[in-house]
Amino acid sequence: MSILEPALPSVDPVLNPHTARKARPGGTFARQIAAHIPWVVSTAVLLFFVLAAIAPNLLAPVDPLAINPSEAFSAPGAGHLLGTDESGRDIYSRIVHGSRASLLIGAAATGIGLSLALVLGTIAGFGGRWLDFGVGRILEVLFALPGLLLALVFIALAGPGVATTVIAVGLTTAPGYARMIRAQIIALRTSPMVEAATVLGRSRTRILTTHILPNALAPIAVLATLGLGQAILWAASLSFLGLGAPPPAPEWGTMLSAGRTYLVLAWWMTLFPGLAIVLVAAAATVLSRSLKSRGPR
Amino acid sequence: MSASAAATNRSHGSFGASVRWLLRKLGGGIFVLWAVATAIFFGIRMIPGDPAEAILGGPGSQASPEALAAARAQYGLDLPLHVQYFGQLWRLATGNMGTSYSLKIPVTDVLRELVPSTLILAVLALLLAWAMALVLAVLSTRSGGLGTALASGLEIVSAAVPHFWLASVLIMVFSTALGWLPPVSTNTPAGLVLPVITLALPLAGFLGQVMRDTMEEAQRSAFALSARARGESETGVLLRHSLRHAALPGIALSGWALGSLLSGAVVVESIFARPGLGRSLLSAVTTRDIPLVTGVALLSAASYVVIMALSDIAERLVDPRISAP
Amino acid sequence: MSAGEPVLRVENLNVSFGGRNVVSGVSFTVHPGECLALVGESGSGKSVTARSLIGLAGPGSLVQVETLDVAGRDARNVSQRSWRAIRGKHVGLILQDALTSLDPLRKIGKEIDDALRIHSGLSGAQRAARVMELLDTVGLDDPIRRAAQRSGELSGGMRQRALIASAIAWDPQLVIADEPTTALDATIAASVMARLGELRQTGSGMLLISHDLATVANVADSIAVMQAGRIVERGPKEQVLNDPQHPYTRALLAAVPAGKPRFTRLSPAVDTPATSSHQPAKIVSAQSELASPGEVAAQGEAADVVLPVLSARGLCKSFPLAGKANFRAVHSVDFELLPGRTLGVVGESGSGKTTTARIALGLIKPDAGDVRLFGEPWSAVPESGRRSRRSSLGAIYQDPLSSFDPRLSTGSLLADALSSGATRNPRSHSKRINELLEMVGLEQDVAARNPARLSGGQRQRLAIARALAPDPRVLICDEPVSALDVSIQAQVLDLLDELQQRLGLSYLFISHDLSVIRHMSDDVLVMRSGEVVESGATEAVFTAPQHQYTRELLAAAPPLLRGR
Amino acid sequence: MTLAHPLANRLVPAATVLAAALVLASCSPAATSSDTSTDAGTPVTGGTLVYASGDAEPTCLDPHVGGNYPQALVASQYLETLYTKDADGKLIPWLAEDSTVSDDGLTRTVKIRDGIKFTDGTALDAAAVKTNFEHLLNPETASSTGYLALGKIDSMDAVDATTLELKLKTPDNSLLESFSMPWVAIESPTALKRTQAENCASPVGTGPFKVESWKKQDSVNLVRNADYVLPVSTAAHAGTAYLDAITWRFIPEAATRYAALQAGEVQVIDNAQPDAIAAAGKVSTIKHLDAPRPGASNRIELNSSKAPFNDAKVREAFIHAVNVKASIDSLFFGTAPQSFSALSSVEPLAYSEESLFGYDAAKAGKLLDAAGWSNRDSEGYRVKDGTRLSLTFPVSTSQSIPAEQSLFEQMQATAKESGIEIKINLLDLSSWYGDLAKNDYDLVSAPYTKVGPSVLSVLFSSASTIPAPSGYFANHSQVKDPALDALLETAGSTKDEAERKDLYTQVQKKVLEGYYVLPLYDQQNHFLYSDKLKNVGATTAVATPTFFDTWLAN
Repeated sequence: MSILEPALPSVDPVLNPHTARKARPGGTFARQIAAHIPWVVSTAVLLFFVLAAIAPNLLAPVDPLAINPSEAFSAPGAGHLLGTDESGRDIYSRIVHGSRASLLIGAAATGIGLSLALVLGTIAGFGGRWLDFGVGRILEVLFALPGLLLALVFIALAGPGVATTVIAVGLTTAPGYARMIRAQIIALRTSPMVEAATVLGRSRTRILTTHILPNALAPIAVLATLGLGQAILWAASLSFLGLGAPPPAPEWGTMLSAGRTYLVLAWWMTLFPGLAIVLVAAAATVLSRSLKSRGPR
Repeated sequence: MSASAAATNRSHGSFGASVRWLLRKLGGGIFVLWAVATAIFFGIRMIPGDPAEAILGGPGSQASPEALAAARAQYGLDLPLHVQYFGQLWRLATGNMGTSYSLKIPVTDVLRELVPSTLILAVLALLLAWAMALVLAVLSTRSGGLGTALASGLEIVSAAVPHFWLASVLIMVFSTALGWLPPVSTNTPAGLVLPVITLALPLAGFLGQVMRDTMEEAQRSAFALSARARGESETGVLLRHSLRHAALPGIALSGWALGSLLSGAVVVESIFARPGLGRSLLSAVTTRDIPLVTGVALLSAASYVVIMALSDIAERLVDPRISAP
Repeated sequence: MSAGEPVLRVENLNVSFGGRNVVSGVSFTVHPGECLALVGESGSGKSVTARSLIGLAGPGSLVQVETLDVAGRDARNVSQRSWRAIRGKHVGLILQDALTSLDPLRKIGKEIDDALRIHSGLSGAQRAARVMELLDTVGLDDPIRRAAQRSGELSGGMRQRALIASAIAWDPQLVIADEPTTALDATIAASVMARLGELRQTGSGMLLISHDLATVANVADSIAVMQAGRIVERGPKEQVLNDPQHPYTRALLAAVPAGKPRFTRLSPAVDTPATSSHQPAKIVSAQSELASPGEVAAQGEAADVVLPVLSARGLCKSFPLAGKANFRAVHSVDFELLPGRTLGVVGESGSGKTTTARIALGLIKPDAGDVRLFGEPWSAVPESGRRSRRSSLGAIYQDPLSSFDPRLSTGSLLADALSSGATRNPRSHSKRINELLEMVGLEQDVAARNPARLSGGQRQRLAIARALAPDPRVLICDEPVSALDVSIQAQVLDLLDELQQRLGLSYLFISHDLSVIRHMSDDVLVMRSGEVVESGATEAVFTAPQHQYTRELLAAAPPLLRGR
Repeated sequence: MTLAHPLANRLVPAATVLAAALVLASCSPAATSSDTSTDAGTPVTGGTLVYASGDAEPTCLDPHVGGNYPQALVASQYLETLYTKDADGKLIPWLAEDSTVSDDGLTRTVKIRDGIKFTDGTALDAAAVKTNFEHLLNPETASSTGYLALGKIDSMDAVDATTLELKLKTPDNSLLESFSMPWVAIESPTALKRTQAENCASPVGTGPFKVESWKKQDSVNLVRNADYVLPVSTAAHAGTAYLDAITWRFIPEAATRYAALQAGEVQVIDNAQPDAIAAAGKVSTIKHLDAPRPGASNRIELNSSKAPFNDAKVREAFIHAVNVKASIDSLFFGTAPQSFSALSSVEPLAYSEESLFGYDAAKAGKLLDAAGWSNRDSEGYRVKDGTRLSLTFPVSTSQSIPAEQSLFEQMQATAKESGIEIKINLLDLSSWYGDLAKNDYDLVSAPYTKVGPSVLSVLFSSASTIPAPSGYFANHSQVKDPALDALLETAGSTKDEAERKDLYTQVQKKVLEGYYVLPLYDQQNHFLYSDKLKNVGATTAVATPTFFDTWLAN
């Protein structure tokens, strides 16, 4: 135990001489503003899609299922903001209406993955050596199997569909979370905070429920935001393999793989759903990163 | 445990420790393989559909009862489950993965055929991803705020791009529109470019994010300060100190990277019509080719185990702070 | 270089970050062979000053200076390139804690070699030879082996020496040492400091930066005291130490516990009532007033004997280390903590102080021996059996913040402690909470704040308040002031004193700092590598140390402390 | 990756007799859009043709084993059949000299052509053919297609070197048509003696090319058969094939496949998607071969075995409730004319009845009201005593191309307007067959290739509702109509061609008017090829292209 003398000054000791001389007074302030931009933008993006998921008709009054063969493959323009697909359905409206399915898939899958991970992680982190060992092995096995194999086998097992996709994706993402939660819990278990609680005479279970789990979950929330985007990506890959949401439900992954067929003929059919996915996934990442940097110690 | 304590351990835990470590890794690996084999064995059998049909020209075949019976007998599918299971384990233990239902040739041969092409793909992709990630990290640290924003933006976006979409777009642009690169992947340099990029880009996104975080940390660290105080140039600090530190998380992630590469290979190999593990894995699952699925799963599990061990060693080589294995 | 010409002349140095001035109007000179100590508490701007002198003030910094002559060069507006030519060759920088100041991934030899490689056309062989020479100069045994090791593999002292070696590779005319010994144990700190002192004989000037007057006292020729970015007092060492002009300097000196007898105030009086003198009798009475039934019984039997509140017999504890023999943390430790008194435990890192404390707290089980609380079995009984009695035993730590649940506000923390976890709603116990805050000298509005937003001193006060919430009889303090600036440390120590007298608490007080221990404890336990080498009444031990190691410790303590 | 087109077309020759009077009057040619004769210039010998197939790689190159369309495609290059169809779609003897049948129709004598050798040197003779048939009928071979094609053979006897006598259990008038299919192609008896694994890897036949090597999961390499003897001289040329070799690659991704053709990496691609065909139309360097498959048309079958389709009114209503025409026009870019027949347009006896299949929501509405589906639920779907008018539609992602899937989606949308719910389940092939076996479907689209109208008895005789051990059955509309069975019976056994035609017409009328099927278009079988390739277009009886006459311009 060495003495934590506050030798390094409170001012950020980044030593990049290039900026050292150039810097103007208020430069840091400008930097702060700049630092906020991504977080603001990503929040806005997510909010848009969440709103789309909750009240799609607000953003896109056109019926996403209304087919119109005569208008098939019409390029983006006045009539259809983002063009139409092979059935003449309005892509913008399908993207908006699709965000519900896609976000739900993402959220549900992440939820499943996380709760599974939470159970495993808690057992491992708090269940003593042998349980920890056991869970550790289980996780190792899950890791050793390529995620897509896991998903494919599971879908073959349970038949395709949104529910299956969700569970499959949840399964494939669980071990990653579990490992982190375990680390989190173990770190907390040996933390001075828990020691202090013990000294105050709190019981193990009480400490687990009132100190360890709540604090373990904070960073997990950050993970979850990140996971959301990844889960949507996973779901998309599965729809590409023809194992996604059943038609006509507008779901980004399905739209994407459908559009791929007409890539040469109608690029907008792939570009925009793809963009939606990338936007959400990226926004989720940015958000989770800034959450992490904001998080308590 | 304090660093100095760790140090003393390592200096003590020389040979004996490494042997113990090796044994532990070996045991763990064997366990993983066994578990995977078991999981697949029972998992696949829960899938609806008669394996015997898979053997007889796949689903929907109107194979005569005789034929089905013959096939069942031939592949021992008529035996009680536990007999099949232990038989299976024994065969696997003796390095016999059985004969692929769909290809009608020994799984080991199939793998021998496919591993190289997937390996080339994965390794190149991994290297490219590493290179891109490092370059991004370096550029962003050297070029202040804007560069950082740009780099991290690039990373985040590329990490958010679905493989199959990227692949399709690349084909449209570089094969169809520009005609520079072949859409069908072969093991020629030109034939590898597109699939490798497709696999590498998202991975680079992930690696880049973690690497840049550590690199920036290193740039800010006290040892970087003392290096500068020694008269070290920024480039010097980067090359001699920060890069090394940035490499660590990359190494740690390589096990995970392998998994994601394999999953990616399923898509990429299909789109670029490239023979490989991923592609045959997919067809194996859809045709219920149990031996092949098992084979591929075991192989990937084994390689995961190996990679983990290797990255373990690599980490310890780069970072003495990690206590003895 | 002519001896007269200063190796460093600074006039009117101003450094600001984003318009916020952290250094203003700082001027001083350092002559060859002279050692100027720049002393100040955290945030006083001393480190920024040091870094500005070699063009490493950091991004977003605006450095303005009238005169800046470094090693005979005008260093105003020099390019980064020419800065590099100066750094490492004419100026060497030594930072605190070489564990982080040397690249943990690189070999010591390489780190030292860098300085040589960068500045010269020396051949590889020459450089290698020079590296060995340097390692030897800074007093590292077996240089060849050391050169091949990484900072993580070296002990703190060796590391620091290696770092020094890398800084003085070119016998720079100016050496800037920023808290060079702060991370080190007293004995090692002393020898490293001595080594630094020797550098001056080669004619190089030294700027020594420290938060602690005492540490610099025996090396510095002159001292400059910094406060809030300004130099408030500057002069020859003797003058500054013995006849301080500026109140801040006086406060600093007053705050040093060294040589201040027990219960004398270290900090200027604060709002909380302070008792001036110490009457043991009063404590005893206080003791019996507040005595727990068990004790009364015990006393009834043997009224004349004062029963120890906390006693340990033959404590042993060792921890398994991967792949080799166990690490013996504590070996056959006995102690008795008497009611209302303070038992100090002093020792260097790895001496087993903390392990002892954690055993006493019933956090880890001893391999052998046992701890008794109020004469009843403590370490021997299972946690479930201890839980009900824990209220009589409290603890405070070196880093209070990490012992708080980050999600809880100050008020909730105290409510949680008061209600033994039943509630976290501050309103439910607002009265007691306010009392506690008042008792530890915290404003009531603190209750609403998150501990992370409090200053170091406030955090420690809060920690004490929480520890006191369940009305403990015994407080175990593990390095409670090590992380604090000397003036803050003084306040906290005073607070602890005062609380002890008001509540008749008994302290098991653990610290690496002799002066703190000496000031705080009635009896002392000197520990070394898990064993108690000497114990007894504090003054006895400190005035007539029996054990060799105790003498070494005392010898290592800077002279200012011994100055009686 | 199985986004590609059909890989499991079945064919099940039906029963009952008819003499060789199969010389059919009006035949539509197998090859349509591309005319072989117009390729100018003198043929060049040499060069390797790279063929990119969108089908899944066959598990065995011997079409006797299993027996699906991808096998037929590649096997047509190195195996030949006893009979085949000429450019006019006329059934002609090929490896057979000719064939006669006894009056009772129970004994068929096949004369085998003389002087033809397999590529392993074995001579083709009656015994060889016998061996082949035995091979097909042997359960060990696990032949599904060939096995059923020869199902009626009771015993065989090679009377002499060139005469094979077949005793039939019951008369089978489609036997010669069956002989024209690659799944019943003739292989070297010597080769057949090898293990199945070996024979699967390199079957030996009499074709213009022979299998040189098969790199699993990558490509099959065929080389010219230097000693090839053309059994029947045709217009184009005699002797050996012009091409040195054919590399048979597997590129499942449609987009990649087309890109490869554009990039000149391959010269021929199959399973060309409508959009690609349309795009190719604008490219002068890419040509198009449209070879609809024989047998059934590509149609949706309505499961009449259970509610709601056990009610003819509802079936009729459904057919009027969906607008097939509009969808086909927009999705298939005019590459697939709408069909109104149960049979492929290449089938001479195909009967077409357009009037039955118009989109007429109003009519649909009336019919449904009449059928008691008059109420609607909150989502606007019709309900009858509490149950919603909902149709389950399992769709095989490997058998229905994207355009077709979109077509189904559009039907789903239009049907909704009439208050009919369609639940589309996209499934991989195994699961798809699983659902059929479980009778868990109301609508299904299952391609069916077979030479001759006898396919009708496969698809519509009550016998075909009895599942095979695997649960597979061909009669997905599950028509169980004694009258229909009787018609099929006589249609299969009458000696009078006119009667045969008339009877099969009646059959088709009954099926169409019973609204058991909704025809969409012929089974699409489009090939795109580089214009460097000359004389492309010849196809076998099952519309698989052959490259004997084809040459590669340099």
